Amino acid sequence: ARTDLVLGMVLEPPHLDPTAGAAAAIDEVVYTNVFEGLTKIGPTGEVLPGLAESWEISQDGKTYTFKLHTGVKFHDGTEFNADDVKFSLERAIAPDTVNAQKALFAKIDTIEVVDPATVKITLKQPQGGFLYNLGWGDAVIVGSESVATNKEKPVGTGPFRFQNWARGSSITLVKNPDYWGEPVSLDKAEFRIIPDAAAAIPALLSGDVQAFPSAPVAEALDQIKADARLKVVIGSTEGETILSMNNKKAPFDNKLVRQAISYALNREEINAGAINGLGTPIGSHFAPHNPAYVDLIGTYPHDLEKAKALLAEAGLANGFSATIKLPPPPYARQGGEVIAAELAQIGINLEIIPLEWAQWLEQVFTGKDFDLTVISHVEPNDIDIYSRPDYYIGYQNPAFNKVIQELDATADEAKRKDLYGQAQKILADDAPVGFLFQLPKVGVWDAKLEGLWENTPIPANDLTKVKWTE
Amino acid sequence: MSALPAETVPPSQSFLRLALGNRSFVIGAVITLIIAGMALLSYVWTPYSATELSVLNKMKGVSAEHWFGTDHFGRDILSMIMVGARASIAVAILAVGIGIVIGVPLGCYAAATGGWVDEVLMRVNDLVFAFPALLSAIMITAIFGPGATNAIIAIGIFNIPVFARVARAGALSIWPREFILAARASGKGKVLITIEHILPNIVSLLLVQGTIQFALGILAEAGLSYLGLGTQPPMPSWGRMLFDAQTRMMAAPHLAIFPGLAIVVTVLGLNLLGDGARDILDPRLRRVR
Amino acid sequence: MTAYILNRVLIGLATLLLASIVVFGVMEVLPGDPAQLMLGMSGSPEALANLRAQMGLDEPIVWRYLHWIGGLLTGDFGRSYTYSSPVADLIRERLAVSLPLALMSLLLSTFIALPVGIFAAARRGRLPDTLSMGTAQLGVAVPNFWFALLLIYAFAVWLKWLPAGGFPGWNGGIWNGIKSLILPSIALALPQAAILARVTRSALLDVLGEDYIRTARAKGLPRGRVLRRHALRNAMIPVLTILGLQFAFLLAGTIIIENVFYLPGLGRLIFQAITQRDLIVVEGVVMLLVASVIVVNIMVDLAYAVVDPRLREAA
Amino acid sequence: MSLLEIEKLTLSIGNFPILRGIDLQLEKGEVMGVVGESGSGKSMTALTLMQLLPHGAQTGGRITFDGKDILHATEAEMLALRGDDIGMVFQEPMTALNPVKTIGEQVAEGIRWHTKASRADAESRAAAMLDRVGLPQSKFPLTRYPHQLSGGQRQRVVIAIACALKPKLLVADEPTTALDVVLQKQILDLLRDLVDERDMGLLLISHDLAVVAEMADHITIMRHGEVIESGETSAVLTAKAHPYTAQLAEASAHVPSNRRSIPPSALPGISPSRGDIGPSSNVQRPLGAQSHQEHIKQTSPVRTAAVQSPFSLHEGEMPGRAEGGVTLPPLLTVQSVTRDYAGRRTGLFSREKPFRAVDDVSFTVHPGQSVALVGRSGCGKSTLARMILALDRPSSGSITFDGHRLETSKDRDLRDARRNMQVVFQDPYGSFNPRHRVERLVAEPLHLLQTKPSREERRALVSKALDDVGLKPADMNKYPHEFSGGQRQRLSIARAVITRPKLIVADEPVSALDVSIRAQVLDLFAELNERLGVAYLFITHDLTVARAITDEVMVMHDGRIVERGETHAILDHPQSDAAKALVAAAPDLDRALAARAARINAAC
Ligand SMILES: Nc1ncnc2c1ncn2[C@@H]1O[C@H](COP(=O)(O)OP(=O)(O)OP(=O)(O)O)[C@@H](O)[C@H]1O
Ligand SMILES: Nc1ncnc2c1ncn2[C@@H]1O[C@H](COP(=O)(O)OP(=O)(O)OP(=O)(O)O)[C@@H](O)[C@H]1O
Ligand SMILES: [Mg+2]
Ligand SMILES: [Mg+2]
Repeated sequence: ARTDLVLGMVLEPPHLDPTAGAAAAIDEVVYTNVFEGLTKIGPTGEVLPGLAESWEISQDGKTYTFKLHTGVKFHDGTEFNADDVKFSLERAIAPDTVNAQKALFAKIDTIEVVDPATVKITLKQPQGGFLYNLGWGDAVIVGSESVATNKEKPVGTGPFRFQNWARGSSITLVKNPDYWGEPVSLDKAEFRIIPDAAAAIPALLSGDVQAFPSAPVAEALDQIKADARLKVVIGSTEGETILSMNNKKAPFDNKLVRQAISYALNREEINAGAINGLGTPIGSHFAPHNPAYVDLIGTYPHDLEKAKALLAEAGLANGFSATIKLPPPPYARQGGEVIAAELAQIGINLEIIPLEWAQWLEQVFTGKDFDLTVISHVEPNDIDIYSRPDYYIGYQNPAFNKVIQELDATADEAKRKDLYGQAQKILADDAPVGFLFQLPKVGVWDAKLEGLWENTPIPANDLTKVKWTE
Repeated sequence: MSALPAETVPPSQSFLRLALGNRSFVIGAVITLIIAGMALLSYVWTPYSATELSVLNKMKGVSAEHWFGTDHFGRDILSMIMVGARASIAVAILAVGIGIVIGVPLGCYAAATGGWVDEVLMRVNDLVFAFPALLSAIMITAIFGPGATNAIIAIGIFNIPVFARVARAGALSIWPREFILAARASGKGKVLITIEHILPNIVSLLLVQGTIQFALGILAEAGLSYLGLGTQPPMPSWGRMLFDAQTRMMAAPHLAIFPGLAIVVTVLGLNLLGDGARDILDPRLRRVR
Repeated sequence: MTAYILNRVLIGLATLLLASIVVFGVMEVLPGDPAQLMLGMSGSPEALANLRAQMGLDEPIVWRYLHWIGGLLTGDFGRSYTYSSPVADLIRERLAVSLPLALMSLLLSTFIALPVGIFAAARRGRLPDTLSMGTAQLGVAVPNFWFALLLIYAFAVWLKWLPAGGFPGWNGGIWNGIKSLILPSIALALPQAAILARVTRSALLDVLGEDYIRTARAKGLPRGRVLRRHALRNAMIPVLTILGLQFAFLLAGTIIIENVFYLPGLGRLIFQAITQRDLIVVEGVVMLLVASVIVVNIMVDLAYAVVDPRLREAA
Repeated sequence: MSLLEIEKLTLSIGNFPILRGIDLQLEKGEVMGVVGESGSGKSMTALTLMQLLPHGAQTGGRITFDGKDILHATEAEMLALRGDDIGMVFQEPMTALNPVKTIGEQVAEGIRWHTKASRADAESRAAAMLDRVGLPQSKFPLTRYPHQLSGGQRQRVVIAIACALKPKLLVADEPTTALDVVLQKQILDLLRDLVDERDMGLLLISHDLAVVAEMADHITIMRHGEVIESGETSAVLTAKAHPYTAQLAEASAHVPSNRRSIPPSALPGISPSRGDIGPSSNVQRPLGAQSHQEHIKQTSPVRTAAVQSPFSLHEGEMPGRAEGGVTLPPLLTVQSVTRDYAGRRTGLFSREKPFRAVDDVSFTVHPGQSVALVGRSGCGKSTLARMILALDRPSSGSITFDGHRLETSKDRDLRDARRNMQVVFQDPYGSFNPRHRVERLVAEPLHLLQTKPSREERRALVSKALDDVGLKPADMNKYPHEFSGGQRQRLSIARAVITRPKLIVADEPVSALDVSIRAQVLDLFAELNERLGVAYLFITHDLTVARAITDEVMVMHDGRIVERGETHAILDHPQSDAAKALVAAAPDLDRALAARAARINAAC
């Protein structure tokens, strides 16, 4: 069977150090392939052991003792041990850290090296998702010798080592013969950067690229499905796609107006127009594949009369004008266009303003200068963003904040699930934003290829189990 | 030639009569008028609304109800082409206009002045030129925001050095001619000479360049729209339609074919018009063949 | 001649200096914070501040400009914000694609355009002329990404002769590199060829009316030979001018084609750098482009002199 | 059998007949002169011989060359003939050579093509041929480009190309029109030598009877695409059997109405009321109507003054023309004017030393005076004229016109001076913007008036000016290309007189015109001088012109004025070498005929 693979990806990572950058593309290349953390997230979002063979949690939920694998070597030949864990995590929580997910580690109090194969982490207070957090790409273990050059030449402990990066073109990984764990079956994997949607289709059809785990080909799916050599796998992502409203700004500070908008949205049509109907409708900010998911889609059914009535109640019977700022992805641009047409039906005239990412981040996300926007929030389990004090949406509800606080301090699964459910319901009712759909993951790959993830619990292309069947 | 008795030459004719006698001008004018008429008609009537979505009706092929089919939002392509003509033509014409209004005087000035002024102007020209059109457009829209106006400005700026070059080269070839000396002997200054003698003689050069730039302008608008910087939705433009069609080209070729044809026909019509106008404007070519 | 070249080079340097100021200024007013962009939606304010400091973005503008210019003089283009690798390396990598691509399309467009232009001029006013010039007009009017996609479907998806896109690098063998540039260079060359063919034809027609063409024919030389030996060289000046302009365009104006073929060229580098606010890369590439336009202009002028002995002395 | 026989040759382009049945015969070793007015079809006849006609030309009749039927020859057969058996010297030496190829290449090309000789072989033959036409290798290597040669030298290269393969027939189309008289003589001598040496047939096309009389054994006179008369040269030219031949002869020797003042309306040819000023009517104009002259002599005060005018110009302080005994100040004073052109750069810091085109020139022109500036091509005449017209500034010296200092004034302050000073250019076609109508073109100097005339006034002024030069007011709606060469020259003059200037500088105003039109234009100049009292500075290398209409001549050589004085005095008894050379080289019909007669007599 073949042992090489070319994968397509839309965005090129800016660099290859997952502990020093937010870009998902970094993790999509190196996570679990090159770098490993203490724990590891599995294909369905479960927490699996990584470099830590096992762990113990103290009664009060504050102390975690990790037993590390032994005989693990970094790609540069240096030994992996507890010192590297301490180094990596302390680097992540340092005041001058450039780790993009500093919040993941906010609860860590101390990191102690018990012996070379044992690490003890003490938290300031119990944290329910701590093991999950350690499974993020931002929490992988790096070697102190190689940390300075990881951006260009990543050195980790994983089953693949970095070979070459032709910037703008492709990144090549090769099998690590000295891997401590189960050996992988691929000898070589090339991540090819194909930013243009129109180019992705022929790349797949011609066989130049054998797998496109997140293919921008929603519109051409029929054509690809017609090709027997290719397999199309529609999975889900952690991307809750929402119509964000500026809750601090009139008239969106009025719940009636937000509800009116929610009634006016025809999710089916938006889903069809934005991503060819591949998304899963959502009624709150929660991924449907998550065990704690509560179906709230029915909260605001498509009902123009009700929408108009609510607007009238809010004193805006004649509608109003506003802007909708759209970032570059097609789901946002096309979805925004459909939304604008729909809201026009209840008298809300939207001026469409497409923005580049840089501008969107500056104006909308940081500057909070917007009325409406369409955006997918791709971090896993991120319902807590609605409780953040200075978040761009500007939504504040003490009841909701309380639920989130409790969640944070709860490790018990059943209780957490219940709390998640409460949070979802509050949000659905308050309608701080219009909930649209869960962003699908359109995976296309060679029918003879197996082992690729169907869903995207976290950004990653885990190649450890990937192999050609013939 | 010199000995031809004056009577054998047809007397100077009115512009209209000359125009009607020029085949390429007439064909070009008819095409251009049809396109322009279509754009104007779209203000009062289109077969369907060009902006109303009907997503469930999307990407339908050519049919009796929708002559050109429907797009990915289920809009009627014929209606979109009619409405899109406005934006595409307006952007292209205005951008060419900016190029001419600024570039031609610059080029003429450089040619008339010569020396270091010429040198400096031409180097600045190179500088603008070094920056590919699409990039300067991206920068401009990045600073001032996207939209048709900024697209016009961005494409227009790119046109400036083009026309400056053409005008300068043309003017440089006219300046040494004897009739310029005659005009100087009549006490006319550089400005007047440029207006009265240089410009009429470089008109044909500019016309030809203008039609080329027009075609490029429509395509540049398309390119900008592709990057989300051109005409803003929901207003359609031919360029946006083409780019929207890109990913669906194999699934629904009509999405690309009709706007593509609209561009090709318009450009062809304008080129014919330009070629014809050039012949008509040159009195030496007016004699019947 | 040497003095002339020296003079041009000096003026070129002055232009570069001007360009550096303009570019730097434009970059300053470009909205969007590169550090923010790198952190995306998840970055904390401290992380942002740290990153800004690390990138040197908190220094005063004049200092940064001087620092940058000083670096340029020593060949140091700075470090890319996004790639965090030296800009000079990035440019070098991209040039390895863009330069061959530009040259290939230039050659291709010349090889298509000159014969077509000559052919049309030789049969002026007749059917072949009308047909080839009509095709040329179409060539200008057809959007090139459109044409590019057709090429990909025909030669990569259907015939499977050539790759659909991508660039394997020159280490993987010269032929592999060239193979991946064939379709893009065709897509780039065709509209260029259309313009060039029109220019060639009209320049030739101008020349064919000249008296010395009649002199040459009076020597008993056949038409074709007269066209090639006498007319062509005289018609070269407008053709060379257009070629010079095309080269400047081909070097970095090919974003869309680079996108369609996902080639790591200069055009995409600068496009990406602008959208990601990788200012230092934008500045570096622009300087390179301005420099190349200046060099190409000088070369075109020298080529004029080679073609036309009268200009040899004027220069 | 004759070398060349042309029978009933007809030619039309489009539906426009150009040649209407030409008959012509030429023997080996014979020179046949073809003369006729401009546009009579001379060049077309030559091109028909070569089968190099423009698009859309249709021929009829028969041409036999050396037994071959040329009109029905295939292109391949013609390729074999062209350049090998028939050589052609084209009308315009300046443009007949390819600017981007060396002269060696261009001469050797035909040799290589026809004889399949090696490059080296062909080049040595080319070198020999160039040497033969007076371009020796030592001074003019094969690697020269055309632009590095003067007009006369280029003309010789064209002759070398045409004669390179020792053709049996050489067609020379106006081989000397653009050259000054001294060069003209050299070229004609060369052609004659080639004929004698190789027993070549020469078809010499010219509109200059004197040239033809000197060169040709037989002559064919053409007009309107027809042969008017032909035969042995001296016989035809002395008998002047056909009235047109007589007219041509007269026109070519025409010394116009120097002091004869004939209002244009009195001349049938340029009568505004008749409207048609085609060349066909011009040549029928009776020249030199004595009775008129006598009449006007008594009524024209200006004329009287002119006759009295004493010319003693030597110190540049000649008393002005006296009118009623008053001495007028000079109109134009040129004082020690020098003009240097910067030399070419040869290195970073070195330049060639500057080229002095005009060298310490001083003279004056008085109101109403007509002065000729003669000299060989390139001696600095046009440069001087440009400075006088304030289109160029002298390197040193001063120019005063009508009380205005020209060399120091700003363009803006020159308006007054310019109003009184106008120019007539050498190339009338080139001096008009082809895109403007006559009304606008002729009105151009009105820009100089202080008060802008209204549209009606302007039209009135233009129609007056057109009337002055014998054109119809209705012509103001035409474009310049709709006129004949002579008419265009008149337009050019109309433009010059519209502001009623005191001085007209005319730079080679007639060198591009054929004899009959030239006669007509010269008359017009003389007449305007009489009627309007305009002073002239005539720049020319043609002594006949100088003799015809000027009171005084200045001879220029290498940037300096080497001789000046009353026209007849200088032309009859030149003192300086430069003047002598000019006078000696000037062709003269009577002299040529006399010489020919003498030769024939001697041969008998
Ligand atoms: N290409 C052409 N198409 C139409 N008519 C032409 C063309 N070339 C020349 N003619 C006409 O043919 C006639 C004869 O021209 P030709 O050149 O033979 O005159 P010519 O006797 O040589 O005059 P000149 O002394 O001015 O050279 C003129 O009336 C001219 O206008
Ligand atoms: N711009 C210039 N730069 C350098 N040399 C020049 C320039 N213009 C003219 N000359 C030279 O100056 C000399 C005089 O030129 P000018 O045009 O005055 O001659 P001319 O007497 O009018 O000759 P022609 O009878 O041929 O018109 C020539 O040798 C010419 O080569
Ligand atoms: Mg002729
Ligand atoms: Mg001159």
